[in-house]
Amino acid sequence: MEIFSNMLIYFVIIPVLTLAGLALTKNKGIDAIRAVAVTGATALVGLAVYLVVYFLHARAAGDTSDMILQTSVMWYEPLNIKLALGVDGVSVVMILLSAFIVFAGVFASWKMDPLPKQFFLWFFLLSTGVFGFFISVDLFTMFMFYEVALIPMYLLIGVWGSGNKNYSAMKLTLMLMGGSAFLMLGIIGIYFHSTSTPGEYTMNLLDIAKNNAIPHNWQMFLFPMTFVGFGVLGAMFPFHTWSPDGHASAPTAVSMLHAGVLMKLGGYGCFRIAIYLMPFAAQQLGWIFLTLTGISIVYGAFSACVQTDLKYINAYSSVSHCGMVLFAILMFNSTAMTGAVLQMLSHGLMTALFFALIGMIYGRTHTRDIREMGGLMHIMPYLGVGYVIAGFASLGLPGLSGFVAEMTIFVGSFEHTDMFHRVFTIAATTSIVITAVYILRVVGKLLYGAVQDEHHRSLTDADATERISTATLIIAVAIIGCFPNFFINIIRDSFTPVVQALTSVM
Amino acid sequence: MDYSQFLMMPQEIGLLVVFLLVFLYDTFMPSKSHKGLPLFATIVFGLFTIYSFLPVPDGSAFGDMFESNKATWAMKNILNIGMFIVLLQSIKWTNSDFVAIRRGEFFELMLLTLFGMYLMISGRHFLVFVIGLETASLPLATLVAFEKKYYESHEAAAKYVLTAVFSSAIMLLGLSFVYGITGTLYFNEIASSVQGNKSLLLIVALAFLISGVGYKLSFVPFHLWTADVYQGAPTMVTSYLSVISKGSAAFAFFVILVQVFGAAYAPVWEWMLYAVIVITITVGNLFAIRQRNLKRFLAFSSISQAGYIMLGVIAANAEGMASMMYYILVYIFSNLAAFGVIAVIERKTGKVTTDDYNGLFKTNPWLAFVMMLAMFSLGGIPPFAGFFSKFFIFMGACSTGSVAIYVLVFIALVNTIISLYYYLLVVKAMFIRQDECVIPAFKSHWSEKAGLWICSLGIILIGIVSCIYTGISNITNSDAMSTMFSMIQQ
Amino acid sequence: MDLNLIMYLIPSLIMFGCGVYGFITRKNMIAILISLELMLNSVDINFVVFNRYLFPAQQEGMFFTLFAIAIAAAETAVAIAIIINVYRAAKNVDINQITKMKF
Amino acid sequence: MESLGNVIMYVIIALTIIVFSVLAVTTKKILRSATYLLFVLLATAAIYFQMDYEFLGATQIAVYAGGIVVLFVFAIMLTHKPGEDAAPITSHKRTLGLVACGAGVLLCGAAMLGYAKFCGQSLPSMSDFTIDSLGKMLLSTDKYGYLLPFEAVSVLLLACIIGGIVIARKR
Amino acid sequence: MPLSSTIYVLAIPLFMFLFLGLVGVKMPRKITGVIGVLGMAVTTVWAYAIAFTYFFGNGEGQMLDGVRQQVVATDWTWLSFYADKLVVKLGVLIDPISAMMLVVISTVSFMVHLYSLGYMSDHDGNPEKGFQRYYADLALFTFSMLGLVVSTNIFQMFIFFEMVGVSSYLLIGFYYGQQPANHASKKAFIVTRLADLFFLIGILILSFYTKTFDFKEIMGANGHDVCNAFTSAQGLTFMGCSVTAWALTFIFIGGAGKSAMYPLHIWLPDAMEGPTPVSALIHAATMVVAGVFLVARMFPLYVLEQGAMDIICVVGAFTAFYAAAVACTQSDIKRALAFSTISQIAFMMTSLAVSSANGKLLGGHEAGLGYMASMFHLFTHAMFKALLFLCAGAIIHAVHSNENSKMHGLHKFMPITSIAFLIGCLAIAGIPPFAGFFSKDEILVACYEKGIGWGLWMSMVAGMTAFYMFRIYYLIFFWKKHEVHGEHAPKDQPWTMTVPLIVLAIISCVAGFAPFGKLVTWDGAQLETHMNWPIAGASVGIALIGIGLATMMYWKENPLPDKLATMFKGLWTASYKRFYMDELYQFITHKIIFQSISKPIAWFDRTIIDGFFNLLGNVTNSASFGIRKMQSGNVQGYVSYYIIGAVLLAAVTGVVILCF
Repeated sequence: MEIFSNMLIYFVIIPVLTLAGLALTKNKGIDAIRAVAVTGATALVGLAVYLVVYFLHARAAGDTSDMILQTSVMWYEPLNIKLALGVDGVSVVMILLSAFIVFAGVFASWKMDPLPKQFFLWFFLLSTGVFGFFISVDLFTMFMFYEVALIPMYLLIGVWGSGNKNYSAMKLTLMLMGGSAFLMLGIIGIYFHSTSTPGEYTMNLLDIAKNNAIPHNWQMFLFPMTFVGFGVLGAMFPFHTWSPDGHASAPTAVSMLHAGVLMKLGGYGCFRIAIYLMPFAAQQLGWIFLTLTGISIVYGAFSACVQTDLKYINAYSSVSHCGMVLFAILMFNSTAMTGAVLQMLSHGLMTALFFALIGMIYGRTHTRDIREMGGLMHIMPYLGVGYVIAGFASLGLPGLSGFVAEMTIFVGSFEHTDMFHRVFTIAATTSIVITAVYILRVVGKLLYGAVQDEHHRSLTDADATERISTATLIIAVAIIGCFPNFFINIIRDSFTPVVQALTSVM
Repeated sequence: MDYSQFLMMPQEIGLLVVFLLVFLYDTFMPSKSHKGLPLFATIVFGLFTIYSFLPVPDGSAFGDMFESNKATWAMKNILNIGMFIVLLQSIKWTNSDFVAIRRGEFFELMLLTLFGMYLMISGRHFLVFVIGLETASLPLATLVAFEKKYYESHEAAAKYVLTAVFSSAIMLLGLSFVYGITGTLYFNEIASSVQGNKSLLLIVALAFLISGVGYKLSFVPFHLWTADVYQGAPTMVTSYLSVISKGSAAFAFFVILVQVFGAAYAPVWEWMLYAVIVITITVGNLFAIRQRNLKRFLAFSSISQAGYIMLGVIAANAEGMASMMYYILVYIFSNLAAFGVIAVIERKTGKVTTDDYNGLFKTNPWLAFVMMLAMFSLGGIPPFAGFFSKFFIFMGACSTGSVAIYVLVFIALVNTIISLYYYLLVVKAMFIRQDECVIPAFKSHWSEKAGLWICSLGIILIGIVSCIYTGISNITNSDAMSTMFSMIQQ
Repeated sequence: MDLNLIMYLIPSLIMFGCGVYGFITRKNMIAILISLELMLNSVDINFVVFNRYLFPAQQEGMFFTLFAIAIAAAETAVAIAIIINVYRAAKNVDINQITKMKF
Repeated sequence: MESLGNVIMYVIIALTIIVFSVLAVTTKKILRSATYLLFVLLATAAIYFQMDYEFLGATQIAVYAGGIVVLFVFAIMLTHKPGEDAAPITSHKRTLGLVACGAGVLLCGAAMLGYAKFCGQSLPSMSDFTIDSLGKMLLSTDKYGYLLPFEAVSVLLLACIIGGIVIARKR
Repeated sequence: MPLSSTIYVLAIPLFMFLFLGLVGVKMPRKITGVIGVLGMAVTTVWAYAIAFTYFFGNGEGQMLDGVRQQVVATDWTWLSFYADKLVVKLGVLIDPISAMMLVVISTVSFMVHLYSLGYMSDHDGNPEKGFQRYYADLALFTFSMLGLVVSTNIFQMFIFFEMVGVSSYLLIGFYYGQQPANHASKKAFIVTRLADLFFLIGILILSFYTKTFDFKEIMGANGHDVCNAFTSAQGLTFMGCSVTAWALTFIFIGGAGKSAMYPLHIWLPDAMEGPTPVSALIHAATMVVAGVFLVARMFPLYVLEQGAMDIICVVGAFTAFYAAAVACTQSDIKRALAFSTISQIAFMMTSLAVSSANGKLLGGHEAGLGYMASMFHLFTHAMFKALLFLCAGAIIHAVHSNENSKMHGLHKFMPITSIAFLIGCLAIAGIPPFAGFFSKDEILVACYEKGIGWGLWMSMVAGMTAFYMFRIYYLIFFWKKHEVHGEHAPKDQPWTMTVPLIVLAIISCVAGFAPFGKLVTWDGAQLETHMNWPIAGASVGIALIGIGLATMMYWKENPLPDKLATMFKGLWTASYKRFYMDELYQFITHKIIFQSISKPIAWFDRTIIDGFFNLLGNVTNSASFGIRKMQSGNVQGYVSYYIIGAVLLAAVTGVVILCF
């Protein structure tokens, strides 16, 4: 089979094999379950790293095609739906990010109880969807994997969550599915306008972009559909309200994966499908979404300032940071878009880190209310320091990932000289201060100060698996922060076709 | 007199042979070995199912009253598969104490109603169609009343038979108008003579006709019998009603609308269907939200599913037909899985409400798993087949390119969110509420297991294995079918 | 005076209307069944007069009626059987007896 | 110009149909209702005779009047104590019934009256239609032959018989 | 020592930070401290060697026609925004001011490292908890500050601005268990972050027009040929000012935040909650002058934008006075010193700002005097202010309080400290021959060059400086007899703490004689400086008046201060309360940002947005409930719906099709 000679497919096959392996384990055999999960996650990380190396090698060897490792196998012939694979720089780094977060997520849910086997089953199903989404270049398969990634959330939150989990899980699922309803219509519309010769419709987004046949009036209809569809997942104002509740109720690893990777699907889709395929409408309607995302950034940050639940703070902070991603994408130049991808990476890692730490803290104190905690730095210094580092990454400390991402975005956004973009860019920059406010507020209340609850004194610091989980993420955050050019070189060329398409319709 | 024309209908003949075998077994076998009748019937029907995959001759018979082509062949096979699963799942139930005495009749009636459905599918004359319709619904009324120890069963049967006759009366009135206008009942002749006719009478006739078929398909507002009958009928009959009966009606509906009223009359019925679909999907969903009885719940869910099926009809082209047939196939597997689980649990414990299902995963993980597959498939969640069928039927609808259809698809999509909500409620009960399980762990019969296995495999594989859809699509796109669609003037 | 088509159709339509009215108002299930018979019968008349007045060349309407009578008979038989069954269970044939399942 | 006899016949038939239809659905006594139904069915048979469909008329009388009405009477006898009256119908139901049937009748009436072909059509002559040709057509497989429906309806009847047995059986 | 090896001056502290932070926490506290001090010692020696090489060596490209050149020792592309256009590099730029700063930072840092060995231990010499963290953070700070001064481009500067901010945050919050330290660290970070926001916007504007971040590319070698992109951007105006003026003003705000210019100064007094050596290093000697350094670094651009310069000038002059006024009444000695710091930095700022007018440097043959004076003062101030803080630390360590009411009359107990403090006071008051005299004199000269008003104003502030410094000095060491609390009588501290005092005191005595004009000028050319005797004499006179006044009021316990305080009660209270700036900020942050923006937004989110989506659900549910009557269970109802539905379907369709 041709498809199996493409290494990308193994990003789907490995999780599926892991699923199969997990299915074979016994419910009670916790060690076997862990072993399978860790093996799968490690294999994914290894493959992702290899993919990066391969990609750099291919580019160095002069492969300048838009996507490398392209394979296309006919799937549904009557509809011309193919299993089309291919990656460019953006997908490569997103795959790398996902692999890392899956890896950290496995360790973060080491002591999952009850039903560890089922938990990991759903967890890896979710990963399958995520990886499948990033390796696909066919709209149908992309959408399919997108939904595969969404639905396990329901059970993961519903069964293993906490708090008001039923409500949150349902709300999250329904809102995201609502988004995907928009998306589905958008994709179908794109399909039927994908070519100017009737009957040769295609789902392959490279072909669609090449044909550039979507009529302008249809673009004006389909662009909002797809953008909102992905925007919901990207927590765009005002469709972000699933995020606080969902994250608050989700178990640690799920929050990690969801905020870390799943929300990135939104940003990735916005640029890969909405903007790339419909540049005209993007130029025409971009300002609407720019306004919304601009609001997201500031609004999320301000909302985070007054929350008292750790996860809510983080969720609103995600709204702000993910708003930044979409905001940057809508700036339509390669610098800002590069920044957007960096921000996805950065936000993915640091939010995962945050959620991992929150989960670990919650697992010990059994509360997430910052008013009931204090001085935890005395008691669990490792977690405390990790939290501070995550906080610094979030508020954009140089040397950690947040800084390079935000700066790239700001510099890119500042390319626009008109008043409208300027105002929103300046507004977006203010978020760095507000972010500092809420991050330091939490750090101050949670970690510093006197110990609030005397019972907390008997708690322990992180154990080995928790350290692996957090250390992986911290190192990743630091690597991006210290060597951004490595990633930028991978990412940047991927935007050339998009930017060309966008400028050609100006 | 040319009896060789009967050779045009090998599937119907084969089915009647199966019926006869079962009938003879029922009549002449000693009561000792009577217990083997369900198994016998299932096996024979299984063989028949395989047999009917043999290709059939294309063409029409009985002076264009009957048509056999690849599409009808495929549709009948789809129904056969569903029927086989239903029979398989009812083996254990028909041997249970209260039903055992009537088990022969159960299988005979099932087979005869299937025959009626064949006629609906293949009939190209309204008389044949009406007889098929009645054959498919009247014996079903008696099947509904099968569970004699339950009052609900009688009540359901009474409701069913009264409303069914009422609806057929309305439909016949509409048909009489059609006859009055065109002077013929042959599909192909009507098609040519209604051309350009824009009278109110034809519109009324069409509305009555749609209401009559819509009754079988449970369109709102002709759907009100559905929930009560589904709830009262024995679960096996309910599952039969909800998938096989509905599937055949949908196909016949497609043929009638496209072939008979397709030419020049498409705008009228498309408009009607548009309205009906919107109402059907929405109201079905709204009702389903509040249901606690699972059979009733699935009744409303099937109402809204019928709305989705109609999206293929409104497209009125080869893509629409292919996606509709594919949707029906997937729907058969999904719904039968759900009903299979319900039937097993009802047989073992008599519990049918969602609250009873709380924590099912803890005691019966496999049943819960299959139920979840069914719910996800019905809700259109990938990678299960329901996702593909939903996507394709939306694509089929949108292939007409009209903006109004896009709006319709959007409404349908919004409704999928509501439907997902209630499907997830079931999943929630089984998986999330683990603390309060009332259904004890038990072992199901091998036949039920087999049925559920087939359904699960179907749900998982039909989507991923693309050749099924491709095959159906090749059939509907073949030259033989193209004449049917060429009449539609978009 | 000419006896034209419409003059047969109107009584038939009234018969049909009576059937509908009866179905909706009668409490007795057998009475409802009687109403249904009226409806079916009215349709039969339609077919026949259409055939005779408009399309006398072929006998389609007549044959349809012929089969419709058979179908109606079958329907009635099944319906009465079911009603009697309900009677066995509930000891009357009041339509309000079969409203247990609702909402 | 129709013969006067036909006209008178028509008036009687029409009146019978209208009056007894209304009575059949309004009378309080269920047995009377069945009887009025019988009159309506007979009047229908008369229409068939008037239309020169003697075989159909005969079938109508035999099956409907002879079979179905008897079935009704049996059923009534089985389920009713003598002298039992139907309870008065509620006004709510009556309104609903009137609205529903009124709307239906008005719509259909308007549609039929609006369809020009139906009005002012006098009875054309019909080619010789004998019982012999009827029988042949019934078993013909050609166009306008009805072998398939004939066989199909037999299956339907068989199914209904089996169904009826199932239902009627006590257990 | 080649200049390219400057990178090791940065690398060593960075390594120390990582080593102490990751490995050190597992090691005994004492050893980590010693390692930290040794590491810093190497750094210091190295930095001296670099400075020496730069100033007195003759390596390639260092001197050209008697003008010192800027030397880019290292440059490494760190982040490229566009493929080859806008690139952030991390590198080392050695020029007079950065070389000077290397010396200042490493010296003070080393002193503080050494001093902390003693200060961060209890009286028995046992290091306290978090000792390793403390040294790691100090190393991080040193790295960041060194990185800041050697920045080759404005973006690198911004990066290290952030880095020093965070090190400052960590060190202020060293005693994180205590609420005041916690709040102070937060406040410091957020206020400077706010300033950095403007800095960032300034950078964005500037880089947008110049298409580069690099100092040398923007300003040309030695700042003499500013790039065309900048000069042409000067023609573009936004709201009446040129865009470059906006950019530079924003950048100045960034610097003002770090340098605690009014009104962004409020974090600095609170920052005194950190350990005193930290205050000495960060909040007196090095980090707080980052703003001054920033403006100095971009001086050639500011010269071209008089508007921005005027703003700096006004802000500087006002801050100098304001801080001095507040310092006169503070009872917490560290806070008083903090305000003194603010005031002195404002001197430097003002000095920079007064050295140009309309694109020309003021002062004829003494061109760039203000610039030189500012840098000179920066240098001397770093030394004597560090000295003062370290003295204060020694006192605090001895009496365990910051309040001068707990001190009084310590001279007898701690003579060395007292003398060192006195030297510091004399230096800051501008009494010859101490270091402050020379640098302050140059500043005043530069101010008088700009205008007599500026000169008088700054002279007055200089007088106030002398007054409040001696007020503090007297209140600590004299006033009345010390009352011994607890078991230990205060005494001079161990050698680790005393040696830095002595070293810094010596530097404070002699630093004024450094030939600064020869070494540090804005364009690298040598600058002849002359003592302007009238102004020098006048300023010494004013200083002496201030000292005299202080002596009169605070030498011996007397009721005069209280009397004056009651006489000018409003003024005194306002000054004591720092003119209510903190309250104003409190109001803005709590009442406006939290209560009036964040809370309503959070409410809006939960109630309106979330409510809307919940409403969708509820509407669906109630619709579902509303239509349930349809399914009445009654067959007759069913068929009514049926027939009405069919009729409606036909009728509506008929109307639609036939009528339209």
